[in-house]
Amino acid sequence: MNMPLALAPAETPVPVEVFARLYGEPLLELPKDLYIPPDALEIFLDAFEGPLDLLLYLIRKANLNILDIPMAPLTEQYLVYVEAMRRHNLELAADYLLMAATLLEIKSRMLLPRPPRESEDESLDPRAELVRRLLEYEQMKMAAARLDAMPRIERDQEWVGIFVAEKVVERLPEVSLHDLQFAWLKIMRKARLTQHHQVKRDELSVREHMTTILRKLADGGFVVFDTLFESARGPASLVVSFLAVLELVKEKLVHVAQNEPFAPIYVKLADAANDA
Amino acid sequence: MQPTTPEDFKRVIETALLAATAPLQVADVRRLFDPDPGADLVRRLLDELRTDWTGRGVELVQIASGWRFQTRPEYQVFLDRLKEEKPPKYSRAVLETLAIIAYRQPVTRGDIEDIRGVAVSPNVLKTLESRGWVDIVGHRDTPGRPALFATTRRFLDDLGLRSLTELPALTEIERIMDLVDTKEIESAAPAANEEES
Amino acid sequence: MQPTTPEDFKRVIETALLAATAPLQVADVRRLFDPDPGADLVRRLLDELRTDWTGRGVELVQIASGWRFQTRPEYQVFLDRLKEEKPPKYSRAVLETLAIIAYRQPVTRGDIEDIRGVAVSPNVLKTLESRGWVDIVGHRDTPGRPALFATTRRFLDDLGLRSLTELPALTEIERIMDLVDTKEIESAAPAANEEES
Repeated sequence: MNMPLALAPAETPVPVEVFARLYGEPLLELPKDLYIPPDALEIFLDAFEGPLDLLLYLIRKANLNILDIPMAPLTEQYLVYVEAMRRHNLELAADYLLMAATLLEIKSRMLLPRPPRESEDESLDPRAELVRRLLEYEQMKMAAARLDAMPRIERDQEWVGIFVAEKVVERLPEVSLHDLQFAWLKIMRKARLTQHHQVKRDELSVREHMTTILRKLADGGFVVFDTLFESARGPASLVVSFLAVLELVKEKLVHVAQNEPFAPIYVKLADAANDA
Repeated sequence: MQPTTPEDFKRVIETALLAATAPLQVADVRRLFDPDPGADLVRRLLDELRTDWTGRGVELVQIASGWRFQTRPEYQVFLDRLKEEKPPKYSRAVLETLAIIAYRQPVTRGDIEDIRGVAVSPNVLKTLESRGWVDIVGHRDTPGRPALFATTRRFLDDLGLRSLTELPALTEIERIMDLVDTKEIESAAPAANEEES
Repeated sequence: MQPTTPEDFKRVIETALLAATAPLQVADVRRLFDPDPGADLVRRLLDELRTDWTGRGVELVQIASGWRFQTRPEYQVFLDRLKEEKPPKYSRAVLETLAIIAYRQPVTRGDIEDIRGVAVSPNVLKTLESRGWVDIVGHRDTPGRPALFATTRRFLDDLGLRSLTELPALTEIERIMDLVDTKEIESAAPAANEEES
């Protein structure tokens, strides 16, 4: 087929994409004689994402109808590029060669008279698959450009995240009565194996009073015995307080002193007495 | 301090959103308060807050994972001056692969190569995976069990989208392709025109 | 977009401060603009911004390393509600030690060790002391004069008790324990029901 090289003249007013830069100048269209300076070939190859991209460029540049591609000139021009790249020993992706083979196959199929076939296949244009691929690729290429144009975090926007002026408050564990009860339960179960603790409710009350009395004595000085009792809290409290003092004496935690009969009784922490 | 007026509530929500390290869902915002003010009130207050912030350098947006404050793109030129390094510019290979995954997901590497017409370098997918925009969601039940790639919620978040349906519509090419298909099968041009109208 | 009015400048500074991951110095703020507005103007605008933000949940503060937005402490109570983290728990050693001190006070560390059958780490007692639940009320008059530990008023307050007598009665505990034992041995469920009623 000796169709004129309809692809070469690209005098269409359609704005053409800059596909490469040559010596700093934007290369808006390919030189008409298809001569590509050796230095530019590499840049040229880099400008395309693959054979589909190159084909699309050739088609769009010549303002051809993608649905009715003139296969012969397109194939010819494509092969000129591929040949130029090969001559310069540029590493040419196999995909470019595969596409060349595909184009040649389509071209030859269009030349050959169609053998009689079933109706369905008969109407199938050998270019259909190529057109489908070109259109799908072009669609994704444009989608990629649109995605890239969308405001994107880090490039076009930043998240807002201000400092939280948190007081460094350590979160403290919560303890419930249940926790204590459970802890005690475990202790007792273990202790049971060795000894039996005789524990009564009243004893606790005595123990509380023991602590109260120890706190009253905390500064180490002598305290008048009477002041350890709060009569306002009733006789039961008095009795328990008295038991607490006795227990403290028994456990050698306090010293009780009386200089003479009926003189005031003084109570003092045992360890404080030691200090004296 | 117990918030009573809508303004009180908005101050709290605004503070939480400004301080949040991740987008807040309506459910999160409700948890700020005790008692729970309910989803309706929270949604209304969020909308009001969004309006309150219009015209400033920061906007309140609703994205896939919730509500978040972000700077407006117009202010990036200033913020960039403080940046030590520029954010990465992605190659066409990366962007085209991303577009194919975004619009055709879930896809295998083979699908991507079919559409692009070239081999996809492993680095391209690695770039997208490490950015957190793409991940493997399964394997196709064909020989070799190739991995199926899809976009992540992070991808939507980073592009300020609530869902994939908010992606820019594909160009008219889709319609042209329908035409091609129609032609191929029954060359029924009138039907195709009907579709277009 | 070139800022012209003081408001324009403030919008840019506010945006940069809201998005900044670290405090900004006056020098940083100046770098946002080209040409440089100068330190005096920037300082004045920062002061104005600080005033603009008063009364909100977020404040602009000047700290040693520069200017930053931060949440006001009063809003922490709300932000805390968003925190997922589980409340910390005391170890078994701490709880058992606390139980022994509560029920057997005043006790020495030796007493606690006798009851628990294991050594008590100083950290356990320190934990309870620093919590304000336990303190030393005296020393036992024995060799080494060991410290006597007792629970504090704060302990009662934090557990909502008016007095130690309101602690779960030990007898009850013993009964429960018996029950558990019995159950374990012969799974005497009916007996348990009786006790509970």
